[in-house]
This record gives sequence, structure tokens and C-alpha cells, in this order.
Amino acid sequence: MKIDRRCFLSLAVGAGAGIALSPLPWKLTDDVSIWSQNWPWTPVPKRGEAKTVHSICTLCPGGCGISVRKIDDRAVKIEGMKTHPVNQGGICALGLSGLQLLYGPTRVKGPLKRVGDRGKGQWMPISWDQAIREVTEKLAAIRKAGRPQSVAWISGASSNTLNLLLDRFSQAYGTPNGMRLPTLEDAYALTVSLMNGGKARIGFDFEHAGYVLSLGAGLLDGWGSPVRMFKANAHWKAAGVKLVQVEPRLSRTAAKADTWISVNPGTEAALALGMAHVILTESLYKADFVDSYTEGLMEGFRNIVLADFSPEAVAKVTGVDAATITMLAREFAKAKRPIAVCGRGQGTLPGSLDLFIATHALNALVGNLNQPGGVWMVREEIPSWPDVQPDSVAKAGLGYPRLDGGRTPAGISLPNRFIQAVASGKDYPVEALLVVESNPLYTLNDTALVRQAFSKIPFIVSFSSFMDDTAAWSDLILPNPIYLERADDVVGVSGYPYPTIALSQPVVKPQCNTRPVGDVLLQIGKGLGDSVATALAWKDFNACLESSLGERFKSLKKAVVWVDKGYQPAAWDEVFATERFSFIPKGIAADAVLKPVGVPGDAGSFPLTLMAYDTMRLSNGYIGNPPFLTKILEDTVLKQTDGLVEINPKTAKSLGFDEGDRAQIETPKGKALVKVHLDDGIMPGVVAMPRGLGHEAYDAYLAGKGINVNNLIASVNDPVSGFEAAWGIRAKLSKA
Amino acid sequence: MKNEHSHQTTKKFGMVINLDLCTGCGSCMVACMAENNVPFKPDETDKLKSITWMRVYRLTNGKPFPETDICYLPRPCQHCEGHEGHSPCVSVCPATATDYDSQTGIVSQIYTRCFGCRYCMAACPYHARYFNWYDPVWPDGMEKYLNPNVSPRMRGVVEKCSFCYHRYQAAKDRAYVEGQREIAEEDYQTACTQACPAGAITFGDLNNPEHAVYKLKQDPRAFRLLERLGTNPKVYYISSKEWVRKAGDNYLPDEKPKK
Amino acid sequence: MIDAALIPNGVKRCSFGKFLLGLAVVGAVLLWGVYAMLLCWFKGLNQTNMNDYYGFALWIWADLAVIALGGGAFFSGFLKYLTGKDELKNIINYAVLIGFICYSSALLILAIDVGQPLRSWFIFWHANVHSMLTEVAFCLSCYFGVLTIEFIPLILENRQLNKISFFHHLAHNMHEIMAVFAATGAFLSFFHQGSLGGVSGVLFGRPFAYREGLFIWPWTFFLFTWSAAAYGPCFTLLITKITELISGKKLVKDNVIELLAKISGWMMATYIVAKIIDTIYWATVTAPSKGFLVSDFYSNNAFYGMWILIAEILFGGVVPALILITPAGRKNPKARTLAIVLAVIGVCINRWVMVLQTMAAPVMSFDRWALYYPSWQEVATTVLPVAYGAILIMICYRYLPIFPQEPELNPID
Amino acid sequence: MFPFNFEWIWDMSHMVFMGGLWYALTILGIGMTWCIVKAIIDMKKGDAGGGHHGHH
Amino acid sequence: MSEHEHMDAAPHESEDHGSGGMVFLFFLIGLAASLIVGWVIFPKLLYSQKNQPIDFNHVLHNGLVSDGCASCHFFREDGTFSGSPTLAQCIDCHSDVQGESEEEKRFVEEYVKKGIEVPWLIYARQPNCVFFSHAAHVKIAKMECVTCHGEMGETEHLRPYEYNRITGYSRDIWGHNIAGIKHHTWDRMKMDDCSECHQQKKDMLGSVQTQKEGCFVCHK
Repeated sequence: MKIDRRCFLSLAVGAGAGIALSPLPWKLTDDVSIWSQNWPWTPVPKRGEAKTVHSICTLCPGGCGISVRKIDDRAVKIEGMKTHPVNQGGICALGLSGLQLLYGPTRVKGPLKRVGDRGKGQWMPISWDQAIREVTEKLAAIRKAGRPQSVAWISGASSNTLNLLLDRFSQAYGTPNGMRLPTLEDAYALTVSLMNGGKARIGFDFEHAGYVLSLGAGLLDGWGSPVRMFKANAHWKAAGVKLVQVEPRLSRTAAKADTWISVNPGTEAALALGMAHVILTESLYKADFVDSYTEGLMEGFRNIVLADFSPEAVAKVTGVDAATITMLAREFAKAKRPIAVCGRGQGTLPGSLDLFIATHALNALVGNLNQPGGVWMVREEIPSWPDVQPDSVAKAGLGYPRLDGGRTPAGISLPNRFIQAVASGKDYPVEALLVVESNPLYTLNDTALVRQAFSKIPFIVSFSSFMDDTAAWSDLILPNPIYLERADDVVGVSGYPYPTIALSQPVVKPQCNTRPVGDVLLQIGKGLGDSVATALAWKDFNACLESSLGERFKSLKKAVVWVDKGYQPAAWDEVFATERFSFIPKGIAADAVLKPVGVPGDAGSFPLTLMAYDTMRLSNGYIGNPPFLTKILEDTVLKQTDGLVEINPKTAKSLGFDEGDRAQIETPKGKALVKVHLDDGIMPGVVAMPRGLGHEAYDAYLAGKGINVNNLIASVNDPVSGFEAAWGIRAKLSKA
Repeated sequence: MKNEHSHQTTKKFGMVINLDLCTGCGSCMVACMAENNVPFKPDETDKLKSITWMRVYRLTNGKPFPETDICYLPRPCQHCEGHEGHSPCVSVCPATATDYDSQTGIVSQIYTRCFGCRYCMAACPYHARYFNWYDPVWPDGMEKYLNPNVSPRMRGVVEKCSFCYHRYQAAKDRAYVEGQREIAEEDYQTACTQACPAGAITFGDLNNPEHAVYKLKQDPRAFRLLERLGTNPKVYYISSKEWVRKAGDNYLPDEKPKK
Repeated sequence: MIDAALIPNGVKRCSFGKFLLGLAVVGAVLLWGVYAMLLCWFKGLNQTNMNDYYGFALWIWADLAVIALGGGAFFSGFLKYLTGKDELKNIINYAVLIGFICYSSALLILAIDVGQPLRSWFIFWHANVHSMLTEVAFCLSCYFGVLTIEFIPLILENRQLNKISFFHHLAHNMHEIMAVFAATGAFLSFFHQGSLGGVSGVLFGRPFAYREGLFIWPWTFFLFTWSAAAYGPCFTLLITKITELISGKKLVKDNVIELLAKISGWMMATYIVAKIIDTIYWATVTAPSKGFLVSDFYSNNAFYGMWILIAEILFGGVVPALILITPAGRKNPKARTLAIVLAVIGVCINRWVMVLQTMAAPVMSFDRWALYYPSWQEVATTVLPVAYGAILIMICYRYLPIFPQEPELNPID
Repeated sequence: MFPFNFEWIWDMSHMVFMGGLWYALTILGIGMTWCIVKAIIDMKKGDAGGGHHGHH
Repeated sequence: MSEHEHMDAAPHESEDHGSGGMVFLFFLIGLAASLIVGWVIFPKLLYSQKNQPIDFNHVLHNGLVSDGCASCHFFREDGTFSGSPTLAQCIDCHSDVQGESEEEKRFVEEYVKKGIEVPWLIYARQPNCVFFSHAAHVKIAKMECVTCHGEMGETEHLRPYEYNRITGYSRDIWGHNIAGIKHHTWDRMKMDDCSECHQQKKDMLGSVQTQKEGCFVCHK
């Protein structure tokens, strides 16, 4: 008996057979596939108890109600609040992405102090005590030196109480340089005060309108309260209400409009006046209103319109033929409850006054002011506090003129002029700047100038919740909790005709080491002592809210929003009897008011016109675009990191461009590398780019994608209002 | 448990999307991604590798300025019924990872069963099916917002719109503990329907005369995508524009659409 | 030579060193492919250029192509064992070897192509019998088993192995009942070749690929089987030709070659007639009924232009068929080789079109054409089987009596 | 693939498809078994010889 | 090489018969060894054990509560099932130590006082791809807890939690018998075990592919 090769062979065979007859291979095969079904690196959402918390979305002035779905202490979904009168359960893409802001990587986790040079992104985490101490000491020193006026703040805060607090701080501390970021709301407010007299918020009773003429307003591109506008449009379609969109580009609004009037850029006002011409000559205007409640028509307005704005003349300017203008005018004047509305794009910038005056005049001609289905001057009582008693230092500081030369009615700031003043360095210097819920370094036109101005300011404090472009350029960051982690009150909804007061409240506990700006301001106030401390003697921001909202505070905590659905605008006799509606703003030469604002650059070296447009798929303000929004952006707007510029195929052909070609776009303000996208929906000779791309800050999901169109567009001051009035700029496109 | 459900009538869930109202704002796409744990990458500009169960297409009438017209068309999974439930994708799946449920009319996709052969994607003319080319990665901390009612997908499998079936399950559970068997129309609505700010999307049981979709689908302006292929989809579209209705299917140069 | 004892009797082989050198060269290519394969397995299919429009791409084409080309094995087997074309015994060994290589490659590529290889056995365990792919998977793996069975006796005929009594008898017995295996193989092949055609033919959502048919089988089902039978032998002949060129020897007598060429030619001729009829019917009836002009499928870009249809049918079908069915044509080595090369290209184009162009052509009127080019990883993993095949051929040619006629044709003096 | 699999139904398609499959597998199985068994028997019979059988 | 020569030369008989028995013996050795590996050693290696953070006496609690299992494992208003209790429920009685049990003491000190939820290990936890509606089974089908969970209520101690090292699944899913043989309805909780019941509901079998219930009925 000897053991040979074959023995081992059969040993192996036996082993094989045994294994095959055991569960080992079969169970392993199964388990390995089960492992592949539960890869440890694929997250498994934690289960738990579900509940819903209601609040208000403050990402835009839309004032929508939100219902946040929570599993235990995690917020898992934001939905529209069904019972909210404004959005009735609907919600926009940005609102839906809120949780990506809440849990996102761009949150500032705690107070930061700059260590490297500005904008180099080198930060040192510091304690809240130190952060607040450093700001307080700085402000105290400046005030001690008797230069309180050299402290300024820029705020995009939507919270009424926070703005009250900021004003109060300025009063007590002694600086006139508090800057809000004006929008179409302010432009309208100014228009109202100039033509109607008095202070009022503009409201549009779109839900009952019979005809809507939009002069460049992106009614369905995020204008006013976006969700409310979508719902209004749905109502118009159902009720057969005609929507006319006047705009050089086939925006989403134009696409949805019953008629799209492609007008030369910047000539919307002219078109409106052309229509006024027809209405006057054919006396289609509403006599019973115009005769007894207005003035200035026969004097100034009529003469100018008849002289300079005949349909033929307007046709030349606007590129819209006279027949169409006449047709439009008749349609508008004869329609039931027609509304004319303006405010370019989303109206995030106020724009030139002439357009607002002309638009408002049209509404007056058809007598649709303060009427059902018309334009309302909403006079809502806004919570406020008794004035403070500034001490001598504050008095002295407040004695200085505002750096933005704001001689316009109170409450309106001109950050564009403020920046120009700081950059130029004439007048007095700014020694400290507080930036609240805004990203001026990105959102203001001519960002290069903004940067230049900032470089002249030795001490910049950002209260941003995110590492945005401005925060990245500041010296100290005192992060604010985001809207889902804090309480804020919002008074009024952009363009909404009914008075509202809403309370946005925490739906989750703060995710980062943050403190509400309000609290921090109060602490700084205490630190500054004397009159400032007495002026800001609340224990925390919630106390401020309580004091400004009164007993509403409690009820709003449950109801989230209060709306006065029964509100009726003041009757004509009330408003216009004593002080008549004036077609020509008092004290301003009519021709000055109705003069269109041009844009920089000569047609010779810059044959094209560049326009910035707004889209629902790009957040273009203080809030950086969340990943979901960037994901749904068309590849005709952004491709990898290239921004695309929209151009008419004809123009492209003449310049020798084909779809997707690389190009350099140049304006008097600068140049940038882009790709071209051919689109029949844009007027030949015009090129367009969206606002909201080209961030230098933020994360891998946003930084360095596309270009910031604000870099290319110059800041233009409206000759009358001083508002930022640029609607575009001359440009040229060359091969690159 | 035999006769417990015997009184239940078979449902046929479907959608009617009014293109006259759709503004292409993208809320439906985001609502869907947020509801269904759809991942995102730093670069999503390659739309051929970008997972969007609900995708909004931009249609143009191809005319030059200023006669140009555009229309936005949201495209979820069409949940084709095909012929007797043999939708294009279902019958081709070799591992039975996707099926057509005649009880609800919903085409399911079981990610843990799917082994990623992608035959179903080749079969779907609507490109409603998406492959997980990458491992899903959420930035640190963002996995907090993931919805426990929907299982995140692993790399290497196909996924698609489920008509938010988990919401149907949740609605039924709520009904069950209340001692009910049937659920009301408003109890089961998809995330996109609920979010749409224009109210363009209507969702419900196409078999149920009480439900809004039942009437809407009979609108003379209603049409479905690629009806001529016999996919028999359960998503209807309404448009008052003739060129849009024509774009819904393919026609020979001399043909006229019936609607 | 150190491996002299392994080399078959009566034949001459190159030096062992030269042999090793050859192996090394091809081996390098093989390793490159293996590297790419591992990338795809560990990092996932994001390594490829496939996308949601191209769920099927280069790999699926490669699969269809190699299986069509490997069709030579089952068809020669069918001819030899079931129709008694006995001359073919002189090439059947090689046909089997090539088939074995093609099918193992196909299985390997499939294993790389799926997103979840660890679960790929679900296709058997949770089989959906209505899916063409299920049919493919089953028949493919079963037929691969058959090929292995047909390949084993060949291996056992190695001089040394054959000395082992058991192996000797095993080989003998397997030869005895080879007809049974061949028959089974033919049966399985008929179905999986067909179902591969069915894969695209059943896609009624894709008017470019969709075909009517018989019961559950679209016409492409039968066309694919037929074309595999027709074109497969050509590939066998092509590889034989290449082997002869490289080895510098005549390995198979012309009468054998010509016989196979003739049969292939006639199969091809009949196939291409059927194919033309199918194309005409599809272009004039099927596609229009879905609202498509056939030109819509070829209009958008230069790559998928009408030329591709002409190339496939005329130059890849009609021309080689005509050459091979005419005695003068197939007896002229140059013409014959040309025909064989054209045929192989032709069938590859057909498989390419049925996969790639199906993916490229949009169906929704507002959708866009999507073009695709493979990533290097895809190319490498597709080249991998070629290298593997070359190596297997080198080894088998050196150590196994693949070509029974070789000693006779190349006497060692 | 087996009657105890979740997906299995006793219907026409399964009978035809799986029938064909198992039929083929059976033939292969029996065939191979026959070869091996007979090979062992032959081997035992000892009429081995170094392959001067010359089949084909 | 040498062997070959030898084999050629020598008549096969002697060798064959010579070690024939040996060959067979070796075969048996191989077979036995691998069977032991496959049936005994492998399962031991495949599964690992964890002890529950706190031992729990179901019998004791069952005696004290009014509503049986549902007293602690209840349905929420939204129809979801609460599963294993949270501190909020335990705290009613256990805000302070009740009895002498060491475990309870530990529970109160380490969890209740610190307000930390107990990380119970769930024996019956199905993988994330499974949607299981307790409501449908308990409220509508009127099934008993025991049917799936076995005599949990009768246990005085919590057995160790066994889980599969590869899949991470609780062993209760595959069942404790490695061959997957089951004697009770609750011995296994794999898909086939669910489908045993589900195939009965003739009027619900909607899946065109499987002619059983739709996949989404149990999968998410």
C-alpha cells in the first residue's frame, strides 16, 4: 500500500464534494450579494417619529409659508404650507432646497477671525466672547474718537424688527450710514410718494385683474412673490385674462404670455408712453378718475407725450411697429381692470425711475388705482418703536450727510452711491462696516468698484451664515443662524395687496455655533454702554420681537402668519381728494423724469448689448445657489465650469460663432471667457447671461462655475432717484 | 388574510400635466430629488449622467425670432401599461427587478434586485430610467436630510420615478390605524404634484370617476407621449398649442396629428 | 527544446524562447486589459463613457460580435456531426477552440459590463423568462459548457496527458458521443444567437431596432441565428488563414477550406436576401407606422449616415456572398480572403448598428441625438479577450494536435 | 430557475423555456457521466494502451 | 516525466489495485473534513454576537402593563409603528430606580439620568430595502405578534444579538438553522417566508411578471 499522486487527487475530489454538499459556497454567494445590497458606504436614513413644523421662508421677499417634515430632530423635507394665503401649498425650487443650506458645507461653523491677508481664506476659530469683544472695542474706540459717522452697515435683512434694531443702533451710536439693499419695492414706494404723496407699499390685485401688461417684469421668473405669481398666472389662463410681456428676450414669462412684444432693450418706458399717446389722442382714458382726482396731465405730461412719443416716434425707438403700439393701447384701455406693471426681472435691483413713472401713469390713465383688480397703495401699520435720545456724540455723528447723498425720502438707501463715495474716498472715510444678510461684493453691479471700496475700509464684520464672497473678504465673521434656526418677523409680501405679518421661527435647533444678529447687536450695545446701552436694553432678540409685535407675537407662533384678507384700499375721495394724483412728480421737471437712462459703452467698439436676466433656477442674491438648483440648471446656461452667453443665431452667424464655441465677452467694465449658446428666443444684437453664477466663494457645488455678470455691468445712477438704474451694458463678443 | 381586501377595486394611478400652466421653474424636479433621496455631484452639467426622475424638457417651435415659442414639458416615468402591463422596460428585465402592478398601475423598480444590466434603459424611449454610475455621496452632514421612507440607491443599479409609492404606503397605514381601508384622493399625492407652484400637475386614480385626473384626461387637448409606439403611458399632457401636441409624437411629413 | 515532450508527434514548432517572447508580448496587452477590468470592478462603471442614453455600448457590441463570430463552432459541429460533412474534421478542432475563446470572452465582458457583478447570478436565480437577455444568459452559459466538453478531448490528446489511461479513455468516449453534444450545442446556439437578435428586436420603444416577427420572436431573432451560422465559419477561416501566415505553414487543405467557404457563402447569400427583405419591410411599413421616415434614422450625423446601411448589406453581405458561391471566387485565394474579411466586417457592422445606433437615434421628437466614443478602459477591456485568445491559440497550437493535416502538409525531413 | 424560486410560475413560458433548458442540461449531464464512468470501466478492464486507438 | 515512462511501461493492474483502497480512503477523509468545515466551523465564523446594552425582562413588564405588547410597542397617529420604546416611555416609571435589579440601576444611571436613548439591537430589523407595514399586518390582517416575533413576551432575559459578519443582518432573518430549515413561522424572516402568506391573497396578485403581489408592496 503506497500513497501516490492519485491519493491526493482523490483527497481533493472528496474535499470538493464535501464543500459542495455544505452550505458554505451557497450561503457565501448569497451573503456576498446581500453585502452588495447594503454597502456600508451607502447611507441608511435613520427612522424615527415624524412631525411637521410650520414656518415662513425668508429666502426671498415672497413670504411663503413652509411646512417642514421632521424625523425626530432631523429636518427631512420642506414643503409648501397648504393653509398659507400666499403660496397655498405651492413652493419654489429654492425654497425646496432649504435643507441643503441648513446642512450644507458652506455654513460658517462658528465665529472666525481673519489671519492671512483679506480674501486669502485663512481663518482662526474664536470664541463668541472674543468675537463680540473685538467688535465692541473697535466701535467703542471709533465712537470715543468722535467719528461715529464713519461706521456703516449694509443689510439685506427681511426681518422688520431686525431692521428697526439696526436703525435704532445707528441712532443711538450716531451714524447716518445704514444701507438697505433697495429693490423694486423701494422704487415703487418712491414712485407712489412722488405721484400720490404719502408712504405706501405697492400691491397688485392680480387675482382680480382683467388684463396684465408687464413692462419687462419677470412675473413668472421670480418677480415679487414667485409662487403667488405662478398661481395668479394659472388663474389668468383659466379665466382667459390676457398677459402681455414686453421684453427683448423670450423669458419664461414671455413664453407663458398670450402676447410677447419684443422691444429694444431699455425702451419699455418709451413703449408705455407711446401707449399713453394713443390713449390720450383717442381719449380712451378714464375721465371720471383723471378729471377729478389727478393733476399735471394737461400741464406737463400730455405735452411731452404728444410731442415726443407718437406711435411712429416710439416705433423707431422700440422697434415695435406703430400699429402694434396702437393696438396694445386700445386693448389696454378698453380692457376691464387692466394692470400695467414693471420692475425688471425679479426686481432685485430698483431700476430707472422713468419706467416706474410711465407705468404708474398708464394705470392712472385707465383709473385702475385702488380699485378691485387694480394697483393698490397699501397703507399697513408697520410695528415701530419710540425714537431714541441720541447723546451729544451721536448727535454730532448724525449731523453728517449720508455717504450715499441720500436726499431721497427717508428709508431709501443708495448702496451704489455709497460704494462710489467710499471708493472715491472724498467726503469722510468709513472705518468699520457691518454686513448683515447680504453679499454686496457679489450682488452689486461693477463688483470691481465694490472691492476697491472695501479695500479702503479697515474693519469689515460679516454676520453671514455662509462663507459667501463678502464674508470671505471680511475681517471677522459672526455667523447668524439660518432662517430655519431662528425667529424673524416679516411685514408685508412683495406685490401682495393685503397687509400681512408673518413670524418665521426655528424648526430645528442650531446646527452650528451661531448667534442671531439681533442678539449680537444687543450684546455689542451693552458693551458700548451709555446711551447705546439704554437704547438697546432688551435681554435678547426675541424680546425685541415681542416688543414690536405685541400680543401678536404669541398668536403668530401658532398661526405663523396674519393676513388682513378684508383689506380695502382707500377710496379715491380719501386719497386723491386732498392731494391729487400727479402725472408729473412734484418739483421735478417732466422731461427730466421721463428721460430714458442709457447704458455705458459706445456702439462703435461695443456693437452688442449685454443684459443680465433672472431665472427661478438660480438664486442670485445673498443666498448662494444650493446644489439641487445648480443640478437642474440647463446645460445651455452652464457647461462644466463655463458660463454660456445667449445669442441669436443670426448675430452668432454674423460673428462666425456656432453652438458651444468659446468666446470672450468684453464690456467697458471687463472681459470674461464664455461659451455661446444660440437661441432664437433672443433679439438679434442682444446677448444675455443669468445672474447667480460666477461665485468665488462657497463650495465645490457652486464656486468657480460660470461668471458673475455683475462683474461686467457698470453701475448707473438714476438722475432723479439715484437708484441703481443699469439695465445692461454695451458689449462685444470675440473668438477665444 | 384572504378576503380582507377583496372589496378593493384595482387602481390605475396617473398624472395629467397642464403644459399651459407649467413655467419650467423646476420645483417638481427639486421636490422629487428632495423626497426621493436623489444624490447630486459637484458637476451635474452632463445631463446624460445626471439623475433626475422628473426632468423638465424645453420644447421650441423652431421658428426664428420673434415668432419663436417655447414650451416646458415635465417628464416623470410614464408608468407605461403597454399591452396588458407589458411596458417596454418591464418585460425585458432579466432578473424581475422591475414589474408592472395591475393593482396600482405603477411600474416598480427594486434596486436591491437590479444588477445593473441597463437593458431597461435601452428599452425606455422616454429616458425615464437612470443608472447610478457613481456611488451616491452626500457632503458631510447633509445625509441628515435623507428621507427614511425611501431607500438610497447603491452604485451600479438603475432607478426611476416611483410615483412616490412610499406616500401611498404611508397613506394606507394612516387609514389602517384609523380603521379605514380606502384612502382619499388628497391623501396620496406625489411630491412633484404637491410642490408645483403653478398647480400644473394633477395626480390620481385614472379609473376613479371621482378623481380630477379622470375628467382631465378626457380633455380634447390632452395627449400622451409617443402613443403610436403602443407604450400606453399613464401620464397625460394638456396643451392648447397645436405645435406642442404635435411634438408629443412622431409624424410623417404628410401626416396630421389627430388632436 | 525543454518542452519537446509536450509537442505533438510529427510537427515542428518554434524555439521555446521565441514562444515565450511571443507570450510576453501578448501578455503585456493582456495585463493592460486586466488593469482596466479591475478599475471597472472596483471603481464602478463611471470608468466608462457610457451614460444614461448609452446603457448599452462598446461592450455589448463586442459581446454580440464575438458570439456571432464564434458561431463557426456550432455550425461546423452541426455540419460535421449532424450532416456528415466529414472533411470538416480537419478544421473542427480549430473551430471549437475559436468558439471556446469567443464564448469565454463574451462571458467575461458581460461580467464587467453589469453594474453589480456580485449579484449577476440573479439573472439565473430570479430569471424572468420573458426577457431575451435571460435566454441569452442561460443558453450562453450552457453552450459554453458544451464548448468546454468539446474542447476537453482536444486537450486530452496532448501527448503526455493522453498517456494517462483514464484521460485516454475519457477522450475516446467523448469522441464517441460527440454528435450528441454537438446536437445539443446546435440547439442551444440556435436560441441564444436568436435571442441576441431578439434583444434589440423586441424594443418596441425603439423604432430603429424594433421588428415584427413570429410569436414572441422578432425577425431579428432568426436573422441573427442565420447570420451567425453564415458568418461564423468565415471567422474560423480568417483565423486559420492568419495562423497559417504567422506559422508560415499550410495547416488545412484547400478542399476543406473551400467546402466551408462554399457553405458559408450560400448561407450568407440566403441570409442577405432575408436581411434585405426585412430592411425593406422595416423601412416601408414598420418605421412609418410609428411616424418615422427611415431617413430620420440616418440623417443627423455623418457617422450614422446611410453609408453604414450600404456598407453592411452590400459590402458586408452581397459582395462576399457572391464571391464565395462562385467556384472561381472561392478557389482564388485572394478573392476568398477578401470575401472572408468583408464578411467578418459586415457582421460586426450589423451587430454595431443594432446596439449603438439604436441608442443614438432619439425617439421623442424633442429629444436629441447622442453620440458616444468609448473610454480607454472600455477599449482595454475589449482588447483583453483578443489577447487572451491569442495566448490560448499559441499554447494550443504548440502543444495540441489541432490541425490533423499539419504533419502531412508539412513533413519533417 | 427552480420551481421553489419566488419568480417561478407553472405557466407556458416557464414550461417551454425552463423545459428546454433542463432538457439540454440533462443530456449534457448524462453524456458526461456516461463518458467518465465508461472511462473508469475501460481503465479497469486494463485494455489501456498509449492511445493507439486513433479515433477520428 | 519519470512517472510517465513508468506508467507507459508498467502494466496498470498492480498500481490500480495496489492503492485503490488508499485512494478511496483519502476520498472519505477529504469529504468528512470539508463537511465539518462547511456545516460546523463556517457558521461559527460567519456569525458574531453582541449583548444588548441593558438586559430586559419582558415577562415582568408584561405583568405590569394593561395592553400587552401594544402598551410599549404601539402605533403612532400617522400609522407608523413605534418599534422598541424610547426613554420618553420608560421614564414614566423609571425616572428613579424601582427594584433591586442591577440592570435597572445601570439603565437609570447610564441612560435615564443622562437622557441618552438606549441603543437596542433589533432582532427583527429588516434591511433598508424592505417596507414593512405593521398596520397592515396587525390592524387589517389581525396577525399576532408571535407569528413573526416568536415568544418574545415570554422571555425574562434578552438573548445575545447575533449578526452576519458579511451582510450585517440579524441572524433572525436567515434563521438560526444554517440549512434554513424552520419549525415555526418566526424561525425565518426572508422574502420567501413573507411570500408564503402573501401568495394567498388571490385578489391582490397584481404583478404582471410574477403573478404575485407587486414588488412595491414590500420593497421601497
